[in-house]
Amino acid sequence: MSYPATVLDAVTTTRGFLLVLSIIVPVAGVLLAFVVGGRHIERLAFATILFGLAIAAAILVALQQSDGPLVYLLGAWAPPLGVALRADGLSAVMMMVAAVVISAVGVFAGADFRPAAAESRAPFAFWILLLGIWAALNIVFLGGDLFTLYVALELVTFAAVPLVSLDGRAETLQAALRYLLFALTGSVLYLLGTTLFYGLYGTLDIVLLSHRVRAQPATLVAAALMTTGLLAKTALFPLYLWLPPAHAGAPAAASAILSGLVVKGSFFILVRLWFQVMPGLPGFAATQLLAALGGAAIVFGSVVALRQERLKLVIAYSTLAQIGYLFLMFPLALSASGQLESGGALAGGLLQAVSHATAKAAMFLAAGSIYAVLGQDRIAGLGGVWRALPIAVLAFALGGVALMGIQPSGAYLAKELLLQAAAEKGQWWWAVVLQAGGIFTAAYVLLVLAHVLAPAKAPIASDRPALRIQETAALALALCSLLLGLLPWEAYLPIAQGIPSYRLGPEAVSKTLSKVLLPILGGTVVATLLGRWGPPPAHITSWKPPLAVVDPIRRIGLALGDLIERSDGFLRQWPVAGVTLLVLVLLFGGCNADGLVMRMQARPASGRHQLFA
Amino acid sequence: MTDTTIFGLYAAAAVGFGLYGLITNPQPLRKIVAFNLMGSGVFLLLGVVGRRGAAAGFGNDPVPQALVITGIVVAFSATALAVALLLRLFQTAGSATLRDDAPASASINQSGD
Amino acid sequence: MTVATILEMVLGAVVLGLGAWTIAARETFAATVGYVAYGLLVPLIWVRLDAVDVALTEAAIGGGLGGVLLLGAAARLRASEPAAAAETPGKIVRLGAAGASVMVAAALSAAVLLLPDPAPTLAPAAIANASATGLANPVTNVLMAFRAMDTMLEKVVLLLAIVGVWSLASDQAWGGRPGPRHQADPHGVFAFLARLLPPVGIVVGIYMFWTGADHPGGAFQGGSMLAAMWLLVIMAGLTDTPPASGRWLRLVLIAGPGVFLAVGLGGVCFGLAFLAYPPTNAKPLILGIEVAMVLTIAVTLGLLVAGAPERSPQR
Amino acid sequence: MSFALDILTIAAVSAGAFFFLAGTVGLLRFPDTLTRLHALTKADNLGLGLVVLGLLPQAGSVRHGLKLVGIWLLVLLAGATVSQLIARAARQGGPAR
Repeated sequence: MSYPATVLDAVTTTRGFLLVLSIIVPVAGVLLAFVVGGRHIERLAFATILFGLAIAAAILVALQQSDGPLVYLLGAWAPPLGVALRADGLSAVMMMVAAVVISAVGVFAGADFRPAAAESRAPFAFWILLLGIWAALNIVFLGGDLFTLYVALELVTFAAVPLVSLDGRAETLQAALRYLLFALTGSVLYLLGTTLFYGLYGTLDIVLLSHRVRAQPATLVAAALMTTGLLAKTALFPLYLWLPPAHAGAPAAASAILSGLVVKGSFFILVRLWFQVMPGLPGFAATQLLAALGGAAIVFGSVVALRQERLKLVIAYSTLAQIGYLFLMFPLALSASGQLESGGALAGGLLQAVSHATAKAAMFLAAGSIYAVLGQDRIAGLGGVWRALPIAVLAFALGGVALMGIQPSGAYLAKELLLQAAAEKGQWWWAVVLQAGGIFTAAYVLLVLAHVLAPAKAPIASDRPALRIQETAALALALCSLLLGLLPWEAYLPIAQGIPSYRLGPEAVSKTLSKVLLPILGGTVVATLLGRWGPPPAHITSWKPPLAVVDPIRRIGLALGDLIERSDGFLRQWPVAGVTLLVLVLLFGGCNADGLVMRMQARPASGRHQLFA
Repeated sequence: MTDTTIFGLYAAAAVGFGLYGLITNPQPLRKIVAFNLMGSGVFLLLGVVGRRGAAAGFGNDPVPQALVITGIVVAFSATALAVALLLRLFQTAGSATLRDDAPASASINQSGD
Repeated sequence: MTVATILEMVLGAVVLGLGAWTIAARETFAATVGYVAYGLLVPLIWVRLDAVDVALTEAAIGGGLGGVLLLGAAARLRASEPAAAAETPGKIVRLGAAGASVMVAAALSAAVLLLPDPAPTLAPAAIANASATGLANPVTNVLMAFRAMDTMLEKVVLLLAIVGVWSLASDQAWGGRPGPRHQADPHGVFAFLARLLPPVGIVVGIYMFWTGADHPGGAFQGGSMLAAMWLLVIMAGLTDTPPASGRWLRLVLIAGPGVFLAVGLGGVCFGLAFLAYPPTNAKPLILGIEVAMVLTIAVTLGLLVAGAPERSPQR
Repeated sequence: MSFALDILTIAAVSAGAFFFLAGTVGLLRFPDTLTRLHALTKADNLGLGLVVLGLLPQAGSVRHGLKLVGIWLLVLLAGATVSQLIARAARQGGPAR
């Protein structure tokens, strides 16, 4: 009954139905929640979350037992006519992370969005949109067809935008509108590229495309359009105008989802595009450009984060920096002819995404707990808060430590893998950026912690007591991120050599110590130089001599910070961001064209195999 | 140059107009109109791709046609959501602009909850 | 160069001119009027491209309902115009934007000119498998069978758009009636039209849906026709939008995706696959889904145009 | 017979096209809303009516012919109503176009 298959994997594998379940369970949850509404919506959402968590775990198990990706042909129609769902190691890992983060956020939000006797607006919208985002993300991770991925991307956006403006204040409405319009621009560019791919190759199926795509000028245009569109949705520097106000203005639970998961959706499609749809296409210049934007994002995001006065904005700008970190893997993983060369770098990039998802969600949830108790989140006013909310502060700190890349966190493992790849390829400059990223992260985490651990200026006048369950949800996520490095990733990610081991010994201890000390010491220095500090307490006279030494350097640092903050304001203007977007389209087209000429002479062998175990 | 290609060039031009309007028009509703123009350009391009693939007695490959129909509905949903956001923003703030002059830290600090 | 080619060039030029006008016009209201005209002419291009299904959809949703939505918003936003006009970016930015847009459009044009000849196509594959559904309209086959997942997800998109729009209500108005209450002279000419046209429009809408199995048409086209009739009656003040809290309304809004999901799972139960139809019953099953979808689409589109709940259900 | 019908078609459609042209020129050139409406209705009613009349002999079947007439009637109805509404809005000092 089905169209004659042209690819080997065009059959539904056993347990492929799990993939369908992972999508239709949250979809069914959305539909039911919409009808039931009222008081039961929260319980319904919890049931769906439990079910979904189990499915994600089952997929992880099933994938380990199968000797290739899980495949499901929808309606038994094989591509190119039909649409396939595929789960490889990358998708399974991302799905599990999404399930974990959504579960934790669900627990956290259970307290904030508990419907009263009658149905009320915010809980109704929140729970439905949460399940909607989940369904959409699962499609993003599993979809094997570029157009299905487009619909999934739009679903993510439509579910994410109303979450931003859930509290209905004018600022958040504006942030949501900016986000929606910019994301829509990105998706139109993506759809344009998809159109060209269909016109060129007569299919939108990722596996089929990976066999058919050739380095042609029209393909380059398509790739440039799609890449830039996805970057706009991922908010890579300099296309981030919508991110800080949206992520910082949303309710804490929503911020955690937006920062932790939503931006990873478009990032994941970008990975699929560069590594699977068009292997052999991206040239050296294009990968360097992508990572250079990432490096700029790290510097920009971190410096601006250091200068924020509000905790949620620090975390939002930190997201900007961490998104940059995700893109450092491209030049390290891809060879000069655009083929996957270092699976370790790819694994490192994915691991970074996973660690950031958990750690950042934890930090936003912790900040939400603090905000709820204090009624504000000015950093200068956070003194003594650790007494009132010890668990939330611990969660924030652990999340920060995990992000810095300290053992045994996932970010540590990611950094090691990327450093290894950089050393192998001789691209030492990315190693510098990688280390600098850790130092910058340490800087803003330490800056916040220094304020949090300072003595209270005034007793905390609390509107409401801290909710232990909310703090615990944040802590659980932070611990997750911190312990990620201990998990057996080889089963799912293309890690060739064994993961750097954790055996104890004098040498290992000293090595570990140096790896811990570098970011922390560096971070302290950076935070001192670039951070915003109030005047030192007058009664501590011992501060004066060191201050006299530091002061001139600090002034330079502040001037630099001012400059970067001003350029931040410039880049966040709509017309500027729009022009930048188009310039990036042209740049990516140009960079790839550069590689095209090279490859015209030496066309790569047709070794376009399945990249992912 | 066939007549189908002519429509393809028109579609590319519509995308260009839409991009320009989306970037330079300060009024959000105009941006939404520009987005729709751009979207219609993309859909036309899909139609041209389908028309080029006319075969087996069809004047137009049915697969791109189906994609366009799905795309139109998605674009309409996007327009409706954007318009609703814009109207609500106007109602709440008394102005409808995307301009964000104030530093980010100042723009969100007066929170009500 | 044939007469047809010249006709197409002129048609394209007029459409493109209108498109440019929507960007260049000074007044927002004028620009939206231009967009409505654009939206009504684009379907002619679609007919020339031999895509009548799309032409119908584009006319109904793109030009018609989209136009109503934008015009209504433009009228309500008129007061915001001067403030926004003051924010027009400077000449350098506009020049930069123009240059970059032109270059991107040029790259796109080059890509269009470089598309391969003969073009790849799935039309033969679609024909070869049409017997599995028993429907003669290939586009409906793609939408309901080969790419059924996209269609189902797009119904979820519509539902999430409704949730998003409703989430913009004020807390007091939650569950209330969407949009402003329209007042019109009950004996006026508009009310007359709203009484005379809907019976015809409903018949046409159902016909468009029914004929979609074998001829151009289908659930989207028919559904948007029904939505237009409903909006006409609402705007003439003859009826009001239903309260958003209504159980029946909610059921109708999820009927389309719900039935789709149920039939899809039915395919699994019969040992086929998710979203597969048993060959003997494919046509009735697909029509069943489409009946639910027409209802859902009509109500969803109507409510999306109406906007967020604004008035408590009692009033 | 068919030759005579073709002549009728050509004549009627050309006349219809003329009214469309005149209506469009009027829409663009006339000074205020009411006169513009006056020009527009010529295109709607007469122009489209003549085009439909010209196409009737080519319709092939009675069903198609009825569809054509149906289109004309619907446009008449919509056009008349909308013109009324615009005219009223113009008189009450609404959007001057």
